[in-house]
Amino acid sequence: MALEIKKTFDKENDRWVIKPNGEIDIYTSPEFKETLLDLIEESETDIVINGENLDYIDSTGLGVLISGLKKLKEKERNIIIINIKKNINKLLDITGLNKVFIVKECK
Amino acid sequence: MALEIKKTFDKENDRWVIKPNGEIDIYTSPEFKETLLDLIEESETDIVINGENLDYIDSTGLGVLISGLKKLKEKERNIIIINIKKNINKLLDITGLNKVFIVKECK
Amino acid sequence: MNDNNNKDHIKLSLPNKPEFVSVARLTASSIASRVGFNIEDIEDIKVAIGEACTNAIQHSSLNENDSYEIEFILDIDKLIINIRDKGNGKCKKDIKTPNVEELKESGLGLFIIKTLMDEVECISCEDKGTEIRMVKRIEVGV
Amino acid sequence: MNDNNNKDHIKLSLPNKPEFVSVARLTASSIASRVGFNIEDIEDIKVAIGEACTNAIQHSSLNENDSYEIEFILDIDKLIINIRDKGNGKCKKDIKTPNVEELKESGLGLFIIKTLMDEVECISCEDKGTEIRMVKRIEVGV
Ligand SMILES: Nc1ncnc2c1ncn2[C@@H]1O[C@H](COP(=O)(O)OP(=O)(O)O)[C@@H](O)[C@H]1O
Ligand SMILES: Nc1ncnc2c1ncn2[C@@H]1O[C@H](COP(=O)(O)OP(=O)(O)O)[C@@H](O)[C@H]1O
Repeated sequence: MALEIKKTFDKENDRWVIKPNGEIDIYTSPEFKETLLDLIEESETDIVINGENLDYIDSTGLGVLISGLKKLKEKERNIIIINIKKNINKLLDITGLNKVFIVKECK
Repeated sequence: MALEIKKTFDKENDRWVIKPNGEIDIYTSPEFKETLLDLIEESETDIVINGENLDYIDSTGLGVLISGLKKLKEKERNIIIINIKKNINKLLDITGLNKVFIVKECK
Repeated sequence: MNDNNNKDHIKLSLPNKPEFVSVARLTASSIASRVGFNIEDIEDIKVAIGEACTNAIQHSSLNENDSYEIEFILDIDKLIINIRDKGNGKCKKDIKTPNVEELKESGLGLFIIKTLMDEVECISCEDKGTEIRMVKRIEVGV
Repeated sequence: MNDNNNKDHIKLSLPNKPEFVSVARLTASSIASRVGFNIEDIEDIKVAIGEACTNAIQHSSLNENDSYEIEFILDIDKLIINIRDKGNGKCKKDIKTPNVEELKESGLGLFIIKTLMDEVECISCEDKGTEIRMVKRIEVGV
């Protein structure tokens, strides 16, 4: 599998954590979109993307994050990105998306 | 670099050890051939191939080992292959070369 | 393009299907590594190729049985990559910096390529398809 | 080959140069992994492709500016790979088990392919070149 997605609820901080494992690209982003948007639909919390095991993301994957954020903003909630790898941080940086999402604890 | 080759003299056992690091294929086997045949030319000992860091070998690489063995046999010496990886052991097995070289300590 | 005659050419043709974009990325990485790029440049090339292939699939014919072609031209001091599709999409001449604050889900691809590569051009030719041409220079001393 | 029309085709064209055989191996690995082969089968396919490319380079025109082509045909239950060169070499019809005790340095390539793949054929066509055609079946339940 090119992408596996884990969802867990972080009770301590009262928020959902999504941990994608592998690559988010044109092939796998529909699956990522479904998981993210379903979760946003159901929940009222901030959503954390734990990028620890995310090796690659392309513009379609970034587009999914953006559409998720748009929905979350309506609820005055946010997407918090943690533990991302250097190559992905570079992408957030050059697109300016690091100012749109909350990006923390870069590796 | 696709291939790096280390040569060391094993005093304890009085023999040369060659440790190829990377891949031996049609591109890198000329270099491997030069190293092996030069060493055989100069020395009178058995030669050990330590396959610990050898990821891949193709028929041109096996051909180099065979030509080395041919030269060593004239001196009544041998090629001893140690620590090879499973995929390379499979090749020695299917070609029958595991009966021609001395293959030891497979991983 | 007469001066490309003596350069090494590698061509890869892939079906218009999302599942094979990863093959393009891996092939590009292995070519870039063979040519002598450093790890960061290899990653840049991989990302740029991924975006260009994604565009070829998304903005071209949408016919899954069609294919698109990637050509790698290996020059002494640079790698030239052309991605050609058979669609009838129209590429814009200038690549704008996206305003991500607007939270638009699309429009990042060409900009990402532009940032990571030394040159990009997107040329659409009516009826014949679109070609994205990009260049990455090999740093001296690598 | 009309029945190949609906199958996914991937083509890779490489210069007749030893340094690019590793690109063929990596591309083949990534296709095989995308198609769903297990790790051992992927390794077998990689080795077989490597041998076929080596033959295309060694036994064909020897003109470094020429190229050879690898075609991957993705069928439901198998991967078909054709490696075509433009040389004037002659392939033997039958692939013999090498007698390695004789310490001959060559003659292992086709035998290795035969052992690792489910089918191999080497067809030389005078003036047109040689085609090595090999098939690896996907195990049920993988
Ligand atoms: N291969 C292509 N064929 C046709 N049009 C293209 C192609 N690539 C890009 N374009 C055009 O350029 C625009 C910008 O592309 P891009 O920056 O990748 O963003 P996106 O693909 O998300 O729209 C596309 O919306 C499309 O109109
Ligand atoms: N692509 C090819 N073009 C022409 N002849 C070939 C080709 N591949 C194989 N052959 C012929 O088949 C023989 C056996 O090939 P192989 O088993 O790979 O051993 P080797 O290449 O070491 O001779 C070669 O010596 C050559 O005569």
